[in-house]
Amino acid sequence: MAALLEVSNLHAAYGLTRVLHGISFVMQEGSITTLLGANGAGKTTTLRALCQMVKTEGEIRFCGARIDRRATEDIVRLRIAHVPDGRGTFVNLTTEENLRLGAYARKDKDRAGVDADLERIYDYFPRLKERRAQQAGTLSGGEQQMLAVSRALMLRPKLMLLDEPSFGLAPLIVKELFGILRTVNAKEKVSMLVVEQNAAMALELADHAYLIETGRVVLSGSADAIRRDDNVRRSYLGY
Amino acid sequence: MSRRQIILLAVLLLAACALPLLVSDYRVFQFNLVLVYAIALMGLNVLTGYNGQISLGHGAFYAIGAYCAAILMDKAGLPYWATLPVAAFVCLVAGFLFGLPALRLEGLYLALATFALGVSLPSLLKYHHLEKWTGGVQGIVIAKPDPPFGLPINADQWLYYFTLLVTVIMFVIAWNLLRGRVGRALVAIRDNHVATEAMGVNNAIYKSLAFGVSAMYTGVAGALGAIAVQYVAPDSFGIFLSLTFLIGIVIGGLASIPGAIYGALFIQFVPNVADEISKAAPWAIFGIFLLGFVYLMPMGIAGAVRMALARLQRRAQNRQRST
Amino acid sequence: MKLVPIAALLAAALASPAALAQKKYDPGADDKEIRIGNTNPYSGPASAYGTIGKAIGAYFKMVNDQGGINGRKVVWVSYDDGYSPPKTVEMARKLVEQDQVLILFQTLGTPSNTAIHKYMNMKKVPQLHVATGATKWNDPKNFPWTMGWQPNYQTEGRIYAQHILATNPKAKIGILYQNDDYGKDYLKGMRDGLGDKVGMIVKEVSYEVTDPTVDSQIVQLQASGADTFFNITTPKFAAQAIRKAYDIGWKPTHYVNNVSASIGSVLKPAGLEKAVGLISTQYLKDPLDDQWKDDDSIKAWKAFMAKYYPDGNLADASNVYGYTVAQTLHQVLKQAGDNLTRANVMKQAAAMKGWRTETMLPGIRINTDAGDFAPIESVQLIRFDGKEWKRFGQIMGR
Amino acid sequence: MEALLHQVLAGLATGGIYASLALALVMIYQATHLVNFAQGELAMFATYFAWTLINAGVPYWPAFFATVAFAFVLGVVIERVVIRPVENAPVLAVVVVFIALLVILNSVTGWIYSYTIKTFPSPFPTGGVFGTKLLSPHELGAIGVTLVVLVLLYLFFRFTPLGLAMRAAAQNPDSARLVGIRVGWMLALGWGLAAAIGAVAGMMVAPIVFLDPNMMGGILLYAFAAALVGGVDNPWGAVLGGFMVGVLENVLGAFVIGNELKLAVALALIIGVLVVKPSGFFGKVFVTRV
Repeated sequence: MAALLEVSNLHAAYGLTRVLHGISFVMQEGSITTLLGANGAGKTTTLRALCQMVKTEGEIRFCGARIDRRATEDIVRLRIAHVPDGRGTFVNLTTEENLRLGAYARKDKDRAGVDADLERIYDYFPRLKERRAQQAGTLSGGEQQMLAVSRALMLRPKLMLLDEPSFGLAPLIVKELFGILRTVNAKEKVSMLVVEQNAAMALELADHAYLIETGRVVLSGSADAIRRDDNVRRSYLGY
Repeated sequence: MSRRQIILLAVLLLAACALPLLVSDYRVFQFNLVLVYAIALMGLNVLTGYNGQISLGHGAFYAIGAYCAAILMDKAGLPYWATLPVAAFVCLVAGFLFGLPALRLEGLYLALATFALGVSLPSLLKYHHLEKWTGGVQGIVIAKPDPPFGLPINADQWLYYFTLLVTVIMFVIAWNLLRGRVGRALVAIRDNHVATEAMGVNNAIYKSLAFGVSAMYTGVAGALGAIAVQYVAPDSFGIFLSLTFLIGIVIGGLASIPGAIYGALFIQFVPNVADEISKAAPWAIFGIFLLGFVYLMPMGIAGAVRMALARLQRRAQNRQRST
Repeated sequence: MKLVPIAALLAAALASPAALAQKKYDPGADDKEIRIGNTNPYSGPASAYGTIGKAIGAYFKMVNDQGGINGRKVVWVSYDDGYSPPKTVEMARKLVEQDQVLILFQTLGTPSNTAIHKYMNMKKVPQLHVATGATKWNDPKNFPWTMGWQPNYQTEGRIYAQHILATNPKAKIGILYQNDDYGKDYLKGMRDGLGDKVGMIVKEVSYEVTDPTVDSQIVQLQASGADTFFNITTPKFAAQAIRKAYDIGWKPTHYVNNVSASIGSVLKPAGLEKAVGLISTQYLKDPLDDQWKDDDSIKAWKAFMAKYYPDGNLADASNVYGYTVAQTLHQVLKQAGDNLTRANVMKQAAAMKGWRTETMLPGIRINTDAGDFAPIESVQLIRFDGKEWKRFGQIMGR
Repeated sequence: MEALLHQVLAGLATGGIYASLALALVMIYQATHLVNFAQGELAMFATYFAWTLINAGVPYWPAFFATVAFAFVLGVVIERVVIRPVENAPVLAVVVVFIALLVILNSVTGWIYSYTIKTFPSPFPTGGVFGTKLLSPHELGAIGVTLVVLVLLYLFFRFTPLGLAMRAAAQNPDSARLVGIRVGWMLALGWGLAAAIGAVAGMMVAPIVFLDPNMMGGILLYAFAAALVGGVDNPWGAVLGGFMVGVLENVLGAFVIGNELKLAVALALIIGVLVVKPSGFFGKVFVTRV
């Protein structure tokens, strides 16, 4: 496996507030990697930094090429799909329009191809198909989360950045969603970088994990190893 | 207030008092208008700057204040100074009443409602059933007050001092109001009205109150303006006056008390400069000035001054630290 | 041998007090120049009139090139007031107190001039030949420092009323007027002129300058059954009204006021064929009227425009107006000679006997005296035949 | 009764004018969530461009389309050059930039072309239609053109990927960026489209009100009202709003309150409606669940 994403010494700030203080990590192609950490540790900022939605310093390499000076729109064109915090639904558009937008940055967006992808995604999430003509703003929270993931999938991404995919969802729905993510990872070879508050679930999904505290990586290892770490268990897993 | 600020203010006030003795009467008149505009802008700033309700029609309240003064002086023979409280009260009520329905309107819709008020007020002033009082399209000519107590100054200088006194009073009141609980509530409503509602702040009362107080300030300014110009007519209060006020608070600096003064200086003097530069297209030059100011100081002159002061302070501190 | 220079010296010594006695100046005038102040709307919604100020400025440039007035250059100081009375006050004060002009000339607009009326008279600075047709400028008793120039709106309104009474005493009159001082002055003139026959007016409708069109008003007038239409508008609305009336098939006897009788800026845009039969009054020659094509004064005006105001619009009658009114001031200042006091300028302006310049219609003259501060009081009735304004009847007024 | 019909027809004709400019306002609102005060002056300026072409001998329709293209480019350039620098400034600063644009365009046009009114040709025949002389062929044609523009816009936004991207960018710029939409360019395109629609409006309005630099001044307020009555996010609503305002104003002026106060009363009514129904007659209300 080659390194898909290499981040070294990444700094980021919102205005005068520094959030990331030199984060470094590596992500392998095909893996599901998770960033763990408490509220405010800088997980969301890390994902935003990868897409250049905040000002950064330091180096980010994707497939070996530097992307830390490129515009968000161009990074998306490298097939990095971001499922943002708060889902980023286009509330006034229909479900299907939301999904079609997901394919916007694809170079091969012939109508037939996009339509086929839509069907594929409706197979994963039949509920979205039922609601395809409905205003996306009227979908339930769980449905909107599925929509966000689906929209990302429409890019046929190499890498998906998932920001708190379980946030505010009923446990059953989270289970369903994570199941699908696993399938996608296995079947479609989509690498995933997942940020989660719910560390237990994240570690179940991921094969590799980094622990972030106040803008720095403090621990890394395979998901299993991390899960067994006493500190992590006490602070994040709660048993 | 720090000691430095108090000293600065005292110096400024002294300069303002000395001004009429140093410059020509025509300049005194101009600075008189600057003071008038400063009060008007302070009013608009309460509403738009502090409370976030956009008004594109504040010229209407300025006009109401002006007509109050003119009608009372011309028809009822009231002395000029006695018209100010009346103008203030009338505009307070008018603003409060207009603010009630405006409560239901947000953003653009409020902008339209106020814009509509600004556009239609001149035609109301011309309305033939009101002509008896307003003088219709001819307007009302009023006399300039003479200095009282045999003061050895001329009418322009006296009026300037009178206006200065009113300005200082109005600004002190505004300053007390805005830095306290009321000011914080206004800003909080502007920034997040859902949260303030949850915190038990009565948004509705504060918002209509902001409208009323804002209209009151602008109305007092209108009355003072009418006394200075000695004439009111519907043509004096077109929609461009309202837009000029908006320009004033944005260029001066939103939600800033000194901003009102900077803005007043801008709207008084920059159009004259534009006219000096080009007779052919004075508005074009004015527009370019506007663009220049917004580009260079997006937070207004007050914002730029604040930033410059902060930088100076930081530099001074650094120097202290290094020595 | 020495006698000659001594004699010369003596002569000079004797002559100079006399010469000094003749040369009298107020602020704004000296041996070299005469400073004339003005306000005009160069910006804002009334900026169409700004061309008058520019034409006057161009005229005095020409005068200066030709040696000035009695050897003095005219300095034209004109400021933008955006048609806002408070700004006019400010600018008038700047002109009088800071720029030290001798007089204010052709300040434009009824509200603007009303705003400075008192001030100018208190300061005793002439407010000469103001660019508005309100009646109040002719009040030498109370306002001896203010004088109008053009025929006043009320008189003109009365002339149309007289014409209607004389030609069609059974007329049913519909009136469209601009809802401001200008429209209301005409309306008053018409009503006064009709006297006890004021009932002939079957409908009066107004419009605001901010209205996009007057279509609705024209439809209202047609519905009222009026057969005579008095159109008191400014050029754009006049053109709209003429066209709309024609288009909806309303064919009243159509009177349009002098301000909107320009071929170039009203009749042409409305469509010349739609303007046939229009009745109006004039006191100046219309530069686009065929009958003046070879007229010397219009040719001279065109040459002036080409050389001194090339940006100016040749179809705009306002430029003839500016040129003519500037000639009037030229005459006043010439008459004033070396006595360039403000009082003498007013005195000379009030002592024009039968003076005319060729851009005025034949028969129009300026007459003023100490009790009559209304320079042009006569107008010529005219009717449009599709190409030219045909003069008919005699000169009306004084 | 007949008089009423006449006023309604005249109202529809002027309503068509309001509708066409309202459409441009809605357009730019959809793209930028701002109401552009300079929209009317942009339209006026573009119409002068058309006038210049036609006077130089270019036939009407080529001049028409050249003007639409010119206005589009002008809109894009203005967004890139003038609006860009204040992207992150407070909303009111942007409003001041709009006012600056308004006065600059107005003044420069007056300077170049003078303030005398000019006739602007109509592409439609003269004479009456449907046996009535109250609605001229041009007025009818102008309404038709407005409706065609409306349908084209609808098709563009509803069925093209670019239209979809523009809607997305206006609604949620952050998310739009995350699906790869170049939001900055979408704004510029929005400006371009709005200016192009404005140019069409200008060319349809000018034959009715005559071309002069202040041509759009009075219309802007009505268009603004029309856009809001119809719901500022809804082009169909804007057009209907335009007709409503036109008819309402005429009927009120002719039969109820007289011409003097018709504007004031019409506006008061509109505001009354907005107080009761704050999103306009046809505006959508979104309930977003979180």
